[in-house]
Amino acid sequence: MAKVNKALFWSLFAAGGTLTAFVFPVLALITLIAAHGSPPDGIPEIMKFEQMQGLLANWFGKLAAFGTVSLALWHAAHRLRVGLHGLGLRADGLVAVVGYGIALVGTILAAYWLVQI
Amino acid sequence: MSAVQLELEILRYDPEKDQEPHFQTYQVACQEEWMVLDAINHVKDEVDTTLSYRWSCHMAVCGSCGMMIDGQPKLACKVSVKDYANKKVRIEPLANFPIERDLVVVQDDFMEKLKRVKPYIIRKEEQPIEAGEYKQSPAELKKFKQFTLCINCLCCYAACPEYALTPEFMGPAALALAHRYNTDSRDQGLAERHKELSKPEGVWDCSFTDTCSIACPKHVDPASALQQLKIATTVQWYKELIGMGDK
Amino acid sequence: MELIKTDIAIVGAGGAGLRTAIAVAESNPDLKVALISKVYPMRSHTCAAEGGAAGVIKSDDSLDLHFNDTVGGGDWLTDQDVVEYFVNEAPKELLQLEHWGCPWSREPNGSVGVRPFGGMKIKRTWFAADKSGFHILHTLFQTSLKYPSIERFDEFFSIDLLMADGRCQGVVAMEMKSGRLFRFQAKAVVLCSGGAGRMFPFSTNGAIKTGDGTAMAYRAGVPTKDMEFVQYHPTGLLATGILLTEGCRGEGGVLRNKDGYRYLQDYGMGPETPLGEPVLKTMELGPRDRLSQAFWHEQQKGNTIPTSWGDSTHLDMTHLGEKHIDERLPLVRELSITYAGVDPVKEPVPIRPVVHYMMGGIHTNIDAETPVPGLFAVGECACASLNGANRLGSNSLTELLVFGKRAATNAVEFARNRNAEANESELQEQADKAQTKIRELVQRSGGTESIAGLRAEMTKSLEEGAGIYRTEETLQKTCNTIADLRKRYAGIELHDKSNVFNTDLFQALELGNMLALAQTVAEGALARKESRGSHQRLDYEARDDEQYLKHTLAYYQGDEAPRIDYHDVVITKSKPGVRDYSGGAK
Amino acid sequence: MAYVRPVSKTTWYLKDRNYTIHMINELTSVFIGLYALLLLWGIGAVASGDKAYYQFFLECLTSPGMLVLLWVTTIVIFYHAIAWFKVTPKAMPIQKGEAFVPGGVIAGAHYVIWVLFSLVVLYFAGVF
Repeated sequence: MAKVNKALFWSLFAAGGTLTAFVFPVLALITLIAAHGSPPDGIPEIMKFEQMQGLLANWFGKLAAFGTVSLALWHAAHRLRVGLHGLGLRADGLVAVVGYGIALVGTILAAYWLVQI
Repeated sequence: MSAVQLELEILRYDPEKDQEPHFQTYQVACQEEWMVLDAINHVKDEVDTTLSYRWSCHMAVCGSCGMMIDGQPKLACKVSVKDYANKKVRIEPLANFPIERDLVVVQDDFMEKLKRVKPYIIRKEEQPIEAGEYKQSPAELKKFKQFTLCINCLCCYAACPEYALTPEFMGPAALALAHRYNTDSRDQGLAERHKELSKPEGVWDCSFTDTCSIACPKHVDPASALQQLKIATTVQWYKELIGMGDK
Repeated sequence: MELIKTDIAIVGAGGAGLRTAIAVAESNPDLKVALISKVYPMRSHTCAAEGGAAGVIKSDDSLDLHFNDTVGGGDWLTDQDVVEYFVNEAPKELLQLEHWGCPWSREPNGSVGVRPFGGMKIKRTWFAADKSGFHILHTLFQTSLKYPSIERFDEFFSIDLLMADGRCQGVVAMEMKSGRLFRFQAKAVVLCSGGAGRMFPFSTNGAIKTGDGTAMAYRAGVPTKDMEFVQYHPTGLLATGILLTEGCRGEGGVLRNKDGYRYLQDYGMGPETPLGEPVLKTMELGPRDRLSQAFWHEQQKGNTIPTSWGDSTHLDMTHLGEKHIDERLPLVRELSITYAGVDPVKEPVPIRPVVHYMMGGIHTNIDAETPVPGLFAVGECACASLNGANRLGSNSLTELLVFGKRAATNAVEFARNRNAEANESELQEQADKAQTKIRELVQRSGGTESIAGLRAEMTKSLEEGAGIYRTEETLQKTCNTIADLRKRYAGIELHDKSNVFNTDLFQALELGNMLALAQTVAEGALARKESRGSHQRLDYEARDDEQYLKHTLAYYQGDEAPRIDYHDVVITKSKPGVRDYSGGAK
Repeated sequence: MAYVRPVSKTTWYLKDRNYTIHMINELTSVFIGLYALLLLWGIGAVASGDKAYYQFFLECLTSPGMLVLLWVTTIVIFYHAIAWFKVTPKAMPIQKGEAFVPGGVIAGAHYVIWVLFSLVVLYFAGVF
C-alpha cells in the first residue's frame, strides 16, 4: 500500500509542480489585478462573470481548470507533508490523511462544480 | 616553500576511554603545496601517533579520507591547506555516520544498501564471451558514464539531511549506482531493481535538497540520478499497474 | 579467538582478490569464500591504475606480437610459458569485464576502443578514459555482490599465515574495529595483497601498499622472486608523486627538458617523432625503465629543472587540445590542476620518475601456485614472471584478471582434492603465537624508536641505494642500513594502546613487513651483477645472460639477511635479443 | 561502542544555507495550496451564478487583508516557478547525440515557454 501511495502521490506532486510553475504566476497576477478593482484610469475590467463562465462552459476550459486546481492541490498536499516532516512533525500518517483528504475533496468539488457550469 | 599555519581542531573519540567525543587542538606548520590530509599525516607522524583515520591513495580516487572539514564533507586529500590558512579548522568524522574511533566512521550501513540495489549487470540471457563485446555507442556510454565515477567516499551521505533524519533511506550513492545500471544499454534489470527502489526508503525519502551533488568531490550528480529514478520508478509503477511491468 | 571455517580464504580484495573470489563463486557456488582485506574493496589500490589493460582484440594485432612485446619489454627475464598463457587469456578476461559492465571507452561503431601504450608495437590497451583501474575495481566489486558464497571480511588486517603438515591451512587476521583476532581455517589460501611501493619515499602507491601479504608468505618460508626489479614510472607528478598515466604519452604527450628539447632521442629512442603523431615503440612510447633512466642521465647532465620538490622535466600535452584531453585524460587534467596547480591544456606539467610497481613478489608459477601446497598468489604481490625485469604498462591489470581466474581454478581443485583433516591444534598454536606477538608489540614500553622515524630512514636508504641506478657501494650501504633498521625495529614503542582501530599498531606491522621486503630488494640487487630492465648497475652496465638470465629467489632467515638463490627462466620460443625502441632506425 | 551523534529533528534546516533554501522551497506549497483553494472557490462561485460570483468571491478579494495575502501569494508563486525551472534540467536531462544539452538551455526553454504562455493568457484575459 505504501508502495502504491508513494509513486502515485509523487507523480501528482511532480505534475502539479510543473503545471503550477507554468500557470500559477500569470493567474495569480490576473487575480491580483482584479482584486485591486478597476480604477478610473481605464484599465479594462477583468475576471468578469461572463468571461469566467464562457471560459468554463466548454469542455476544454473545464478540463484545464480541473487539471490545474486538482494537481495543484495534490502538489501542495504532498509537498507540505514532506515539509512538515522536515520541520519535525512526526505525525506523518495524520498529515497525509488530512492533506490528501483536502486534495481529494477539492478534486471532487472541482469536478462537481465544473460539470454544473 | 613558504609555510601555512593551520590550527586543527580534531574530534577525538576512543570508545574504550571516552563517554563522548571531544576536540583536540594541534598547531601545524604546513608547506604551501600540502593538502589537509598532509597536515593530518604530519600530526600522526610527528605529534600524536594515537590519531586514527583512514587514508590511502592521496589522489582523490580511493574514497578513504572523507571527513567533515570546517563543517563540510570533503576528501582531506583534495582540499588545499591554503584554503584554511591562518584559520581554526574543525576536522570531524563524516556526519550522519556513527563514530568508530576518532575520524573513522562505521560504514556497514552503506555497504548493505549498496548490495540491495543490485549494482551489477542483470540480463535475461548472457551473450557468450566468444561472441565478443556487447556493442555500445559512445552516446549510450555517455548516458550513464558520470554515474560510474562515484568513489563511494560517502560525502553525499554526510551532506544528505534526509539520511540524517531517516537512516533507513538508501541514500545518494547507492541510488545513483542503481540508476547507473538501469541506464546502461547492456542491462535489463530495471524491473528487478524496481522492487527495492520503490520501497518508501528507496527513492521516495529523497526530498531533492541537491546537497549530495554539491558535496560530491568527483562531480557526480546523485540528485539528478535520484530525480530520474523517481520518474522511472513512477513509470514502472504505472506499467505494473496495467500489467506491463516487465521491462 | 574466533574461528572461521571456510573453503578458500583470499587475502586482499583489490582487482586480483575480487576476480579470484568471483571465479570461485561462479563455478563452485557450494564452496565458501572468505575475502579478507585491511580496507574496503573499493579502497584497494587497483583504483589508482589509470591507463588501461592490454589484450589482443583488433584484427591488425596478434597474440605473437603481444607475446614479443611483453618478453622483450621484460628484458627476457619473463617465463615464456606464462606469457603465452597470459596473452591467450587476456582478451577473454577483458571481454568478461565488458560483459560485467565495465565502462570501456568505445569507438563510434560501438566496439571497444584501444589506445597506444609504451613498449607495445600495436595499439592494444583497452581503456575507460584514464580511470581504467578504478572502473575495473568497481565493476569487479559490484559484480561480486551478486554471489552469496563470497563472505567479505572488510577491515581485517592479516597478521600471519597458518602452516601445518607442509601446507598452508589458513590465516590469522585482526578485526580492525575491535582488535580481536580471527583464525581463518581454509583448505586453500590465495594472497592478493598488492605491492610494496611504500618502501620508497616517492611513490605512486597508496598508503596501504606495504607488502603485507608478500611479507607474510616470506616469513612463512615462501621465497620472494626478483624483488630487485622495481619499476619507476617516468611521469609522476612533482611534489606528490601522483601517477600521470602513460596514456598521456599514448595520446601524444611529449617529454621535454629545461630547454624544451625532447631528450629521449638522445637515449636510443629516437629519431624524434612529429608532435601529435606518436609512433609506437619509439620516443615517448618507449618502455618505462628506459624513460626513467633517460631522466636520470638528463639530471646528471644538468638538463633538468630544479624545484623545491627536486629536479623535474616537463610532460607537454598542450598541443592535444582541451577537447581531446577532457575526453581521454580527464583525471590527468584534474590531478594536475588540484595537486600541481598546472592545467595541462595550457602548460607543460612538471614530472619526475616515481616508484610505481614491484615486478618481484611471492614466487609463483604459471598456475599461480607458490612452492607451498595450498598457497596461491596473484597480482602485484606475486611474481609469476610475466613482467620479467620491466613490466609493460597495461599488462598488470590484465594480469590480475587472468591469474585471478587461474588461481581460483587451481585453488578449487586443491580444496576439493584435499580431504585431510586440518591440524587444529597446530593451527591454534600458531594463531596463539600471532596473538602473543601482537600483545607484546602493543604493550611494550620504554622503546625509543618511532615508526615514522624508522620508515623515513628506510625509504631514504632504498631510494639512495636501490634507485634507478645502483652500484656495489650504494647497495652495500643500503643493505647495512636496512639490516640495522630491522634491529632497531625491536625498539619501537606504540603510544596507542586501544583495541579499536589502532592505526599505530597497523603502521607498526606494516613497517615490519616493509623492512623485511626492503632487505630482499637490496640484497637481490647487490647480488645481481648485471644491468637488466629496471635493474641498472653503473658498475655492471651490460646484461649478462651467461650468469644472470635467472630469477632471484630470497629466503627468509629470521633476523639475518635473506639467503639468495636462483631459479631458471622458462624460454620457449624467444631467445634473448636486443631491446629496440628506435622505431626501426639504427 | 560506536558513538552516534545526535541529530536535531526540528532545527536541522538552519544548520546549512542549502538546507534552509530547501525548506523555504518546501513551504512554498502552503501558498500553492492556498491559491489552488482560491481557484476552487472561484469555480464554485461561477457555478453558483452571477450574483454569488461577485458577492461571495470577487468582492471578497478586494478586502485589505485579502489583498495582502494575494500579494504574498503571488510573490511566492513566482518564486516557486523560478525554483522549479532551476532544477528541471536535473530531473529531465536531454541527450542530443553524444552530448547532453546544457542545463541552462533546458531551463531557458522553460522560461521562453512560460513567458509566451503568460503573455497569451494576459492578452485573452483582457489585461492588455
